[in-house]
Amino acid sequence: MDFADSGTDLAFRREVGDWLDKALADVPDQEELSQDEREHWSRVWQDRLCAGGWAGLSWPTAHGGRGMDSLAQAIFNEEAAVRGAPYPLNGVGMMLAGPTIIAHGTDEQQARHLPGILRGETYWCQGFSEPGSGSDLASLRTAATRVDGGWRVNGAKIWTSNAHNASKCLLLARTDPDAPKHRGITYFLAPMDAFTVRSLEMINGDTEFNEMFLDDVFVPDSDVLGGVGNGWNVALTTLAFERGSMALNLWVWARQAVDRVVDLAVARGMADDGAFLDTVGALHCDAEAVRIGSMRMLGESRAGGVPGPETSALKSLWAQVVQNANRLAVQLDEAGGVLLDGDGAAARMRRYLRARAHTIEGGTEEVQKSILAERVLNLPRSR
Amino acid sequence: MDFADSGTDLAFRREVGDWLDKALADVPDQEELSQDEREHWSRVWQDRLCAGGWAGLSWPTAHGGRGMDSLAQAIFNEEAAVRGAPYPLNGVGMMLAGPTIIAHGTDEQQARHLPGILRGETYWCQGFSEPGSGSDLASLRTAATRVDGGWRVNGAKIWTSNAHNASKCLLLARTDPDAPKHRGITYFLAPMDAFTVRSLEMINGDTEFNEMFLDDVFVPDSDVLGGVGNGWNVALTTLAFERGSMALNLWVWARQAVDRVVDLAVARGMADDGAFLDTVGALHCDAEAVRIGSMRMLGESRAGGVPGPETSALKSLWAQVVQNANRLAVQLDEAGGVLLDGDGAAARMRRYLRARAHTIEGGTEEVQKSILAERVLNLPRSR
Amino acid sequence: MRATFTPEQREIGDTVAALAAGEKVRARDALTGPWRAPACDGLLLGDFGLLGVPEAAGGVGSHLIDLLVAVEALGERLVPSRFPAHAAAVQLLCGDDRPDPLPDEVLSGGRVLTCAVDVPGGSGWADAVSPDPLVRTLVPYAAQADGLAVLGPDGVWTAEAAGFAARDSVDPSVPLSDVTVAAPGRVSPAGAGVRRAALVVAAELCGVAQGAIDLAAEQARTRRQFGRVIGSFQGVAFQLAEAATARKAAWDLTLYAAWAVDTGRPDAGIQVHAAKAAAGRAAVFAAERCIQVHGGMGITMEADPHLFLRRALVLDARFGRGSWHRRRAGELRVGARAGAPPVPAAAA
Amino acid sequence: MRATFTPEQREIGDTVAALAAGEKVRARDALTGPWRAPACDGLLLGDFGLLGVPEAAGGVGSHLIDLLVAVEALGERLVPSRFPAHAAAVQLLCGDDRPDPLPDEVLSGGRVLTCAVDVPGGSGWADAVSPDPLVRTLVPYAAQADGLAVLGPDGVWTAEAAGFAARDSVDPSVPLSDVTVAAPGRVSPAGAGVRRAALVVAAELCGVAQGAIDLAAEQARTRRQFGRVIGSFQGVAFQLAEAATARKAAWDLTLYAAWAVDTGRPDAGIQVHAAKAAAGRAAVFAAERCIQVHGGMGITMEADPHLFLRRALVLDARFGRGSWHRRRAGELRVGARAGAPPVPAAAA
Repeated sequence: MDFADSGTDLAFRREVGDWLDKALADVPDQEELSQDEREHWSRVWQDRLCAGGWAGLSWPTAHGGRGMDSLAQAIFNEEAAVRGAPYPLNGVGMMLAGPTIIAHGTDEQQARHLPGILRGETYWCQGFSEPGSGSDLASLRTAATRVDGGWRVNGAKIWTSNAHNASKCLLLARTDPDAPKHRGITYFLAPMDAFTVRSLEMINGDTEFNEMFLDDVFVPDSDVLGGVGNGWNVALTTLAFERGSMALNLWVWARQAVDRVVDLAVARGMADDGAFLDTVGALHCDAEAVRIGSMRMLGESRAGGVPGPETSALKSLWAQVVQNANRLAVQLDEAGGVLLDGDGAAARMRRYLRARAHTIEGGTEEVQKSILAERVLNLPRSR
Repeated sequence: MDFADSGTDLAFRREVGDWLDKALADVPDQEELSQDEREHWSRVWQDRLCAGGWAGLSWPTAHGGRGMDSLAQAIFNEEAAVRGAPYPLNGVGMMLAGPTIIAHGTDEQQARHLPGILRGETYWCQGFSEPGSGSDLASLRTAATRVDGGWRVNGAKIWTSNAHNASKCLLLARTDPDAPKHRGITYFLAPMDAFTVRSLEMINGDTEFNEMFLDDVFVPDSDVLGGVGNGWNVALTTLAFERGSMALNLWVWARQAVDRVVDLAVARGMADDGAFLDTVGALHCDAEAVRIGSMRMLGESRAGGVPGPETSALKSLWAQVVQNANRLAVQLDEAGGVLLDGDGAAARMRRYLRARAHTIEGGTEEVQKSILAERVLNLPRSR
Repeated sequence: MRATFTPEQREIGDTVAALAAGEKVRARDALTGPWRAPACDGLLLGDFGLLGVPEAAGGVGSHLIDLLVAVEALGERLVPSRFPAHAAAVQLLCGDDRPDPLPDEVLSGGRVLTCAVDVPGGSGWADAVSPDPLVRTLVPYAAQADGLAVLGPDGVWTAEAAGFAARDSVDPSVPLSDVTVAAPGRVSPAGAGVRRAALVVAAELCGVAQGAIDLAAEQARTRRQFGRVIGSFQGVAFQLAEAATARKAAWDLTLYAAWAVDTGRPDAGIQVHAAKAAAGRAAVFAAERCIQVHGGMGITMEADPHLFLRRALVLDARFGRGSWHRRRAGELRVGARAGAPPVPAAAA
Repeated sequence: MRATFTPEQREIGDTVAALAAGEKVRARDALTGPWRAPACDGLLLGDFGLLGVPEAAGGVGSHLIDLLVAVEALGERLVPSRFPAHAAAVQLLCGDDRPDPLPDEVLSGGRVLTCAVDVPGGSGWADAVSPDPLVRTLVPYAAQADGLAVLGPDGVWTAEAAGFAARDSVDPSVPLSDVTVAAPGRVSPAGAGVRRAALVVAAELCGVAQGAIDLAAEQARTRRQFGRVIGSFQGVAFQLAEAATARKAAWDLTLYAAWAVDTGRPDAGIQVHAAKAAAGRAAVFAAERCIQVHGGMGITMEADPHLFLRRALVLDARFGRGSWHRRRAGELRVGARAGAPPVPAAAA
């Protein structure tokens, strides 16, 4: 077991680092910005990634990518995260839509959809979740009914990041209401012109998520991905790419959350307290476990496996360590963190409140534990 | 809301205290004794309680008791616990069998069974739990079949405290295998002559529990309590007395567990560490919450209510605080507490290991939480 | 010992709960506009002003618990009333050694007070010396009150704000300010006042915890996933059972501490620390669990769980932080054992 | 980066797991009689003695992880073998600056060593000065070993026991002694030896955690209550999921720390502390959960869960207590931030 970069990896990491240092030179500290300004920089950053040829880093060369492997992508993500780079505004396009279309799309679909992602012209969002189907994704009720030349879709989606910037949607809809719930679903590459998008304000004031309302939205047959009724299988591919894309950048957030609370305690003269040191010791363990576990997950999947259910342990650990570190930062803050005009207090509270979502988004804490119980411990289903 | 002793209560508390001080004068520190020696003192203590007229403290005078109320009993238990008195060897007789027979027994049964308890002649044990039915008490399978003049009982019981000293058993058995599980049960006041008793060694080396094997044991009709098929209702009475008897002495153990760990830390020069102080603060809160909650429970039941499902919160808090304090004592001990010949180390380890049972006995932690969820929070059944 | 609520206390609780339930001005309103007095504000200040006020301070023999029952009920519904801050200020002035009654206009609610206790840069009421001894922070409703009850190292006094700076509170329904007060003419010994006042905050926290639990339980009874209401999953149900246990512990500690303070028990000090610490922890925990049980909706501004978290955070921070109170309880417990007799043997 | 086990490592794990599974002498046996060497003891000492030994110390280029994989497998079955203590002793002598190879008789298992590291009254390997610098405590298998690898303030040395006193261990399958050693003739710098050895203990703890989880999961799959196997209740299942998460974290930390030590990474020190702390916590937690899931049977001597708890407690206490390692990790993390650049902005 070897955790070191190979010579090639190291050279690539340096190449990435050099590029990032230059590309990020004029990018301000995102933490200090408003939501609008962050979104502006996300767009700028997406354009720079596309221009720099990083958008299709791990896509096959046949599809215009650079044909590198998941480790290269992970190295890129890690180096970007370490430097506090903005989120690319079309992460869904690069990391989910592109790879899923490459895996399941027809030649025509690939030719039609992929170049726009690489060139930064088409932004995508992911229309999976619905108001009534949170953890129970397959219970989705958005309905697509057959019409001439395609489908007419009615329903609502929720928790859609970037829907207000996107023009295309990875859309799951029920095309056969009589089939078992995993069978009657179809996966669409839907144009969003007729979607109604409403932004959701989060408890920390950000509006990164949206609701989408579909009222007799027409989607042509040519935008069915992977066959009618096969949507659940295609969705599993997307979800696997989503898990994979977590590798080697989630841990950066965990480390930064721990470093921030340590810095705060040092600044406030509280870092030599026994209780604080014990807590930091525990946070260090969990944050490092996320980092190392991510490397092992990536290693396993490069060795031909797929990210296993242990991913759920990483997600769970990650959410906890970030939540705990961010809560502690608020507690250590002057005035218990509740005076938001204090130095850095608003950002600390924003991070604490944002982190409450970590045990909900991307599979709730309860779902992660169920997966561990059922698939790692071989216990019977408990839901 | 008033937590003070009334004048009468205070006078009684002093009377009890005076008696206890004298009666305990020659009783050694139970912690330092072997199991056999502790059992010896439990028997001596039971005899003294009977001779002193304390055995039927809260029984009606008509049945030979002193006719005092549950508060008096609680005051007695508390004062005894504070002084580290031995367990009385016939606690089941005084606290469970007597009150249950008074509530459900015929005149004949009362006349036959009660005096022996008050005189310290008949020791009782509680034959409810079975190897296959732990938390799911009503699923018991010990079977009583009708024979001439009574019942023939076959089955096994487990977790029976003091079975090796008892001659009578509060025995639940299934008399109607075809009835719904709560309906087919009958409650017997069974003579134990034909029981086979095997002691169970606990993980801390004590043998306070037993298994009992019943092989064609005959129980006469005259020992059916509360009617054939009515055993579940009678058992609920016993269980309510069991919960009630916890009031105002469980908390003493919690306080003592916290005091012990504080004393140890002071002796080891570790009591000024921030992490330790925070932990003691939290343990103090929980231990005091058990004490205050117990007083409120007693107050509610004296005001005509019955101990409600909140009892489960007290049991849960109590188990946690004792477990946490006893674990911390082992961790703070020299050599991490694993060298049992160190000063006081064996007793600390014995208490830590004994406390693991607190989240199992008397309703598991999981059952307590289920009760809270269903009966305090009105959530649907989850088991 | 009669550790039960009196009929009067039950009636107070029911009355205030009904007021709170009928109140139209909600904590949520302050998210989008300035704080407005709820309709029940005047009624509370006027009719409930004698709750918990000792006779020496001008009261009529009402116990501190009477007041806490009222405040708890307001906390359950997050009613954005000045009453708890005013009542805490009154309590702060009600220390054992108070020489004369409080002014009628205060007790009748005609003059609304608030508390100025927390010192900038400090964590508790005695752990830091303010660089400016006349500045206080985390003062609630400073702009909406007529005067301040101020705690200083030498005691308490009533003052008007010489100046104040509104701060940006995470819970806009409790506007917070930094306040500069005039130097006191006369300072009264604080006595038990600071303990009495801290318990008012603890009681509101217990209410917030209960409200968050109620909201979460309602969600757990109705939201369906995987074909079942989610409250039937122990993974969900047990979180709420833990929250309910923590809340019960905090409320019992608060009630007992109030009795201990009222009756001058020697353990009153540690019990107040325990109550404030436990109540803060219970409220924050319950609010976080309430968010979790609501799933995705829980992290949106339009659902209510975050309102409980905001209030919990502010109250936990005020009147000495929860973490400070917990540490103090630990210190006092350790101190009490120094030279204490060894724990007698118990059989377990 | 190839963060996967090598085929050789998988084979080592499988081989030792098979040995452990087939072993007839169990940890339980020592509850009722003296410690006996398991049948696999000699084989392990003889055939696996070069695992993890650096070339400079006489090894053949085996990585430390190779050894940890073997020790983890023994921990899963609680095999009462001297091998882990011997291997830790060998590692203790394998610091970076070792001038010459270890004696063949040690590497071949002909001379069985054990570790003498913990100082009476201390919590970690550098936090207390022994009143007698030549006394060590918590020495495993002292009576069953031929010599000791001793850690002192100036380095490590090999010694025979000048005297030892058998102590009463909570886990009789790991006999523990206080040992007095002769003053060293020559002391070698400990270098990374103490870190390498601590990871052997951490690896066994990870094995104990895994064994406890496996046993608990088996119980949860078979025991029925309320008409269902108890593993289908989330209240039971989620406890085990948490234990599995903690165990995975501990094992990942242990493997990474071994790599960091082997490759001389600057963060090796903090990672070893993190691994030992996390492994001890995971093992004790898993064993406690294993008891709980077994219900009443779990608290009886005749069921196996307590055996895991006993081993976990002893290993957590040895080679610096878990609590000391956690504190050290915290101190080092804080120290590393002193003067470090601020955390770069991340969007979350």
